Amino acid sequence: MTTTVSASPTAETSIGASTAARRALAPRGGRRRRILLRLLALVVLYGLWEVAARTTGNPTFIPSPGAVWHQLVQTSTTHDGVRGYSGHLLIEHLGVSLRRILIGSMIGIAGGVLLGVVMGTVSGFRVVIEPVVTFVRALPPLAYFSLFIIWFGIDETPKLWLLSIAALPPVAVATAAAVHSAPTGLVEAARALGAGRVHVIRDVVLPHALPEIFTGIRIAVGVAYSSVVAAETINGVPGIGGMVRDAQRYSQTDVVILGLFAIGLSGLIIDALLRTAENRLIPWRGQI
Amino acid sequence: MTTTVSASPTAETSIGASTAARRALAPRGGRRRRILLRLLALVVLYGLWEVAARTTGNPTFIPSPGAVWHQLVQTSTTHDGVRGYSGHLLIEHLGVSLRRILIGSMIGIAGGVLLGVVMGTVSGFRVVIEPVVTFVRALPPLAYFSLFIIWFGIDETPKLWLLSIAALPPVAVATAAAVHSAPTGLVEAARALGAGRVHVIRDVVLPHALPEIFTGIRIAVGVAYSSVVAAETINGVPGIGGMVRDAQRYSQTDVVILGLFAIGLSGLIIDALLRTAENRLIPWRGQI
Amino acid sequence: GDGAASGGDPGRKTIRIAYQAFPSGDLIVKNQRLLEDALPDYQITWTKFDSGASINTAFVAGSVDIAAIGSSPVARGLSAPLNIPYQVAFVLDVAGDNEALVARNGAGVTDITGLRGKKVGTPFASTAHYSLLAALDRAGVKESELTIVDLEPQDILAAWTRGDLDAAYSWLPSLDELRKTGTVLITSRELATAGKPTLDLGVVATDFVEAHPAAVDAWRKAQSQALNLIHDDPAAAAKSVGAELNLSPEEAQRQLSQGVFLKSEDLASPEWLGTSAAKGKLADNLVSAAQFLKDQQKIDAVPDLATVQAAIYTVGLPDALG
Amino acid sequence: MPSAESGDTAAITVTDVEHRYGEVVALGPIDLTVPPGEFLVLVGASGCGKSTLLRLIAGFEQPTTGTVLTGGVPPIPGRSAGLVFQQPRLFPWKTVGGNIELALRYAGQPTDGVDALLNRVGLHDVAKRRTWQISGGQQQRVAIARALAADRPLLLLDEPFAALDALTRERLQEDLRSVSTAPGRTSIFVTHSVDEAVFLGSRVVVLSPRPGRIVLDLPIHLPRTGITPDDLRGLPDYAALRAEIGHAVRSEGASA
Amino acid sequence: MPSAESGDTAAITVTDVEHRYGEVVALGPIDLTVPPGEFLVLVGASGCGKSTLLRLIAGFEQPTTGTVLTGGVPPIPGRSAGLVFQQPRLFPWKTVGGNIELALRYAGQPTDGVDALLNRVGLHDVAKRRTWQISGGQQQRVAIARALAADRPLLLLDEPFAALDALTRERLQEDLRSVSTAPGRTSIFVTHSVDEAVFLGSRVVVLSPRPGRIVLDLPIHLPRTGITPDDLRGLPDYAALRAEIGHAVRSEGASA
Ligand SMILES: Nc1ncnc2c1ncn2[C@@H]1O[C@H](COP(=O)(O)OP(=O)(O)OP(=O)(O)O)[C@@H](O)[C@H]1O
Ligand SMILES: Nc1ncnc2c1ncn2[C@@H]1O[C@H](COP(=O)(O)OP(=O)(O)OP(=O)(O)O)[C@@H](O)[C@H]1O
Ligand SMILES: [Mg+2]
Ligand SMILES: [Mg+2]
Repeated sequence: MTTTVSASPTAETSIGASTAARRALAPRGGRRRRILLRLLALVVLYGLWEVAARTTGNPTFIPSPGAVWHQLVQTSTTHDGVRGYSGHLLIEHLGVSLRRILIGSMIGIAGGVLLGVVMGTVSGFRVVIEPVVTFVRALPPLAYFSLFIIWFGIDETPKLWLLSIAALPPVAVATAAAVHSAPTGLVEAARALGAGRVHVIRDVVLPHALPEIFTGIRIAVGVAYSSVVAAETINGVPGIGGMVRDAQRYSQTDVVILGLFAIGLSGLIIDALLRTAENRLIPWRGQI
Repeated sequence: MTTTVSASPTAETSIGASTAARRALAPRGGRRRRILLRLLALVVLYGLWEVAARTTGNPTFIPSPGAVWHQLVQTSTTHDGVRGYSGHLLIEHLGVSLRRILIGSMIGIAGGVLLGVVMGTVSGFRVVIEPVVTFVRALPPLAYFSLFIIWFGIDETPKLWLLSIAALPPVAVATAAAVHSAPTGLVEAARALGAGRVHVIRDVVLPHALPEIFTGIRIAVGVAYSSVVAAETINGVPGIGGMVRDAQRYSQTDVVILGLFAIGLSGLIIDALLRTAENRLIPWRGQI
Repeated sequence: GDGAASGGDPGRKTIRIAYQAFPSGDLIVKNQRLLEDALPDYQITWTKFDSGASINTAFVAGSVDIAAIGSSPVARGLSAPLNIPYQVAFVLDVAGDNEALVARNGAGVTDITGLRGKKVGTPFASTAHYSLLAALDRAGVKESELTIVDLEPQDILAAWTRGDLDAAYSWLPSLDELRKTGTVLITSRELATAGKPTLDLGVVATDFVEAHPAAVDAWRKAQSQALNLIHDDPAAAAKSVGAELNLSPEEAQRQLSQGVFLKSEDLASPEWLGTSAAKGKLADNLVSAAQFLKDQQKIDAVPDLATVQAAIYTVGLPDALG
Repeated sequence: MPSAESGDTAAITVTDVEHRYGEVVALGPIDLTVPPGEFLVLVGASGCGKSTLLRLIAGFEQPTTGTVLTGGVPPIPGRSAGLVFQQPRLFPWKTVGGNIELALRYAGQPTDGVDALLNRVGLHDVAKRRTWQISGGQQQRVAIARALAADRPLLLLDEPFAALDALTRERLQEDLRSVSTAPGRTSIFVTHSVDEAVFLGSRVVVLSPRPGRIVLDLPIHLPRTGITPDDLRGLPDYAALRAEIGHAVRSEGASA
Repeated sequence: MPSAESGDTAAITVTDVEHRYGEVVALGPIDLTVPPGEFLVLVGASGCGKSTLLRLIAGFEQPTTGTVLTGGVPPIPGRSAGLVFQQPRLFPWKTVGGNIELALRYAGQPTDGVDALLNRVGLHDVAKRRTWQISGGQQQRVAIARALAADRPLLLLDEPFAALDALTRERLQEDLRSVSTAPGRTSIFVTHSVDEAVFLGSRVVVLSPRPGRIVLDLPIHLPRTGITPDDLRGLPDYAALRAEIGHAVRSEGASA
């Protein structure tokens, strides 16, 4: 936790013993160690899984890694004239869902930031909107999804709506909270320099809120991800959520696990991208 | 945004024009205005609803306010020898679900803070745990819920697990992010005074992270709330989620709406409590 | 959660029953506490489930002893990889006019062949789904020639009203609404006559059967009592069913009247369960349902007839239904 | 105060002002009129209310009692005056140059003046640095440069040179003096250095410890042009003024 | 340096140290040995590396080249030395009293010493205030009090009195002088005031502008006891030392 120029944003932080020298070393030694640790963890997890699968011996309980692998091959190829799962390859299911998640998240994030900023800055607006947002974000999507069908039909629109509404609240709440705690000292500094209301929001409030907004975004994307099955309960094939749901109803646990892996891994990648963007955009982290 | 002693924590913030004098007035004039604005909004919403119900004229799509009110009475009383809805009063359904949400959230929050702090401070741990958390939080509860049933049965345990796992990630992500950006200057200040690693975490890192942790908690409780229907798909009665699902299956839209109101309103109350606690615990908001 | 299976423990006097919210004698047994009265020293818990799939899951978890479940999930449960150790011990009802394929007025569909190129909604993995595919098969329409959309009944209604669907295979109560603005193409009753019946069955975990045969007898007796009530005193039956489903007695009676409820003496006939000496045609029916699932790539292998016959519980039939 | 009407631009009129933070009386009551063109230096014990007075004049606080007017009207933050806060308050999300650029933009100035402004406060090669990558004194100078970006008739400086060494301080003092002798410029400058007060001020006001009241209000009549700083410091008047102000500051009992 | 072995506690040995932040050479190369009991005052232009040197000695930075030892071993933050940073760095989640209490607790001292410590830096009635509810000078004094909570043999102070008025400053100077004359106490004190340097120091080190190197290392042999501050300031030696140091600071060209 020292004030260094070169501290790599991904360098490891360890409170209590970090110095410029340690930091400088971290990126290299750290990366290798990191990869090793992760590989080790993967191997251990794999071992545990294999053992668990063998001891229970019930593929509905815990399908073996081999069975899941087999399903990966099956769902990624055309075999016996059948294309993948339910007529679509795994990658197609995933692609369709990713598209939905990305569009939904994007709408939700844009809406969330907007709502959050307005809620944090326009008090008259907040008084009315904040309870509405709190109310809505408590509602279970499964409960109101039928209404969406009435309003938006059974195609893409209701799914995108559901995902947007799932992604919006974390961003809105995080943004509003961060905007609400904008640092008095810097707001005053900007105003002393002649900044107007909009300038203050753009140049102080938003940059200050950026780390929290990013946290909100990362949570939001996670929530959108975990809502994909709910969104695809209706007319969800092709779609990874629809696939999982279908497999679940037929107790094809191996396909369910495969779907979970596809979801989880792509989620990991997206989160890594978000974190990279975050580190780029917020060099002042820890300096305020 | 001025440095005042007496600024009420609930006073309205409006960047660009707030001064000590305005602030001092805000709590009074503001409260009245707030209540008026909210009442107005309620009346407008009610009007819109009534109009929408009349024009569509289909109670399965948009039940009238009166019908929902009627259901409130019906489900809150014993009539024709039938007790409430499915043998339980509305308040009982809600109580059971609230208990689940609270226990689940509590476990999730405790776990999330713990994980977040450890991830933010112990680099070896983070390398392995962070991807796991990111992986898990992308997974849709609906997809793995059947596994929970297989592992934990059909009673309270799988529901509490689902709600805990829904509530954990927002708190963990927010905590880890906040811990990660602990202010270098204050960490150094504590260490210069002789603070050990644990002291630094307790006296600097955690207090600094508190606002973000609270944001995470508020998001987490919202997510737990919105997962209650998913958690109560199996053996969910009594339970407000089970009630809604049941009503949904029989197209009793008025009961669904009633359930949504019960969920949303109790969510509002819990969020208000959380915000009050937050304002009490974080008097330094905006001063850092 | 007491997920741990201990149904095989004869000393444990509890019965965990999974029921579903469709009109049947099962709800009468629950509502009139027939089983509780018959087995006063048993502690009986009733748990509502909303799909056969989740009941199968609960059986795998060892969380239930007895369940009301559709024939399609039972076929799945008896097949690999699930191979759930349970026994079919009762036929609760046979789908009749309460499940049907309806075409929306204005969609220009008058018969099943007219569905080509259209959009049809049905809840996947349900008996209705099975019936829809059976109906298409009978009419020589290939599944790939139309779009089948996975929708829960209440969602079918919503999409239907918007005009997003041309037809739907669904059940009561949403079926009532569909019929108001549509024409029935085929009902499950007709399919049943044509040899593709879909049924709601009562199944009992094998280890429970072995540990508590007397309790199973009492349960079968209570179920036939309920069947008899449906035939003898429809009003009383409807009252109980209505109370369980949050419906008015009249509405419940109307729904009951559209289902096919066997007479208790028919259960042991060769058409259905049969007897220990000669298992009934129910086994063939389940095998063909499994074959259908195999064709759909939803199960790995079709169990042979003998295996399925072994999973039909006929001990003491026909007398046990007293 | 009737004299308020006399100056119509950038004059400051503080009438019977007291300021409290909750229970704490921080300042006053105070009466002060600053005509345009004055360079007023404010001296007083730590905690006596100097910063509070500057914040009142800049419009960031409303007086608990009394009125504050600048140019005849109540002050509006960012309009009435330029203000250098006691802390640098740099924006960490901007580079050093970015901070200055922002100030130039708010002031409606061309943004290519960044380097010139940095040079003016004795900084080179730091425009691309992050705000925490420069020393404390350098941060303070960036804050000064930021405030100089806008060419305002009224400039309020709260201990701007506290973290600067003698040499840098003297250079900036001279710069400030030359800026403030332009016609119509009014400045209020807070310092703890009596020497600085005499060197810079056309008038020195000494506040008593908390709550600050005016205990000395002394015009400084020293030659401002045609004399080197060293010669100025060598004048006998200079030493006398220093002594008088130093005495006023010291005699005012315990600091708050 | 061989003299490093002579003092076995709290002595500082800086051997051939250079420090860079990335590309920026901030300090050195520097050699400096401070025997126990010394009160070393560090003077130099803004940005010359004074804070950097203190951070090196406190163990918050590792020298890019060379070694830093305190008491014969590499410094460990919070163990080797007490440090007053250039900024107050108070914990906003604690009250003023809470900040001091925390420091006392870390130091293993009884926590009823809060008021005594606050009194020592001239603060009354502020223990219950929030850290942003006190003035800049008051914040700086709280930071000093916090560092005084632990009774460490080595004390590093980075411009601790920059925001204080003359009177308060003099009182604290005297307090610091009396504390630091206790046997075995070593202090390094950064200031921009030459007067303060001569008054406090038993030795004054002047650094050149960036990167800072030692340009003057001057022992101060003035009587420390049995003399009033005013008399001390009146000594002819005092004025001569002031002049010499002032000259060294000024002659070192442009500040960085
Ligand atoms: N927000 C606040 N709440 C309560 N008291 C405050 C607040 N801000 C300042 N004070 C008090 O008001 C008095 C005046 O504060 P001010 O900052 O104006 O002093 P100052 O003259 O600038 O002191 P310094 O030279 O130390 O900066 C001080 O005693 C201070 O403790
Ligand atoms: N993190 C950093 N990255 C790059 N350069 C830095 C960093 N920190 C300090 N510097 C530079 O190193 C030099 C020494 O800084 P330092 O803070 O030690 O100066 P100082 O002598 O304390 O100055 P001041 O009197 O202004 O406080 C300065 O020129 C500064 O710009
Ligand atoms: Mg001040
Ligand atoms: Mg410094």
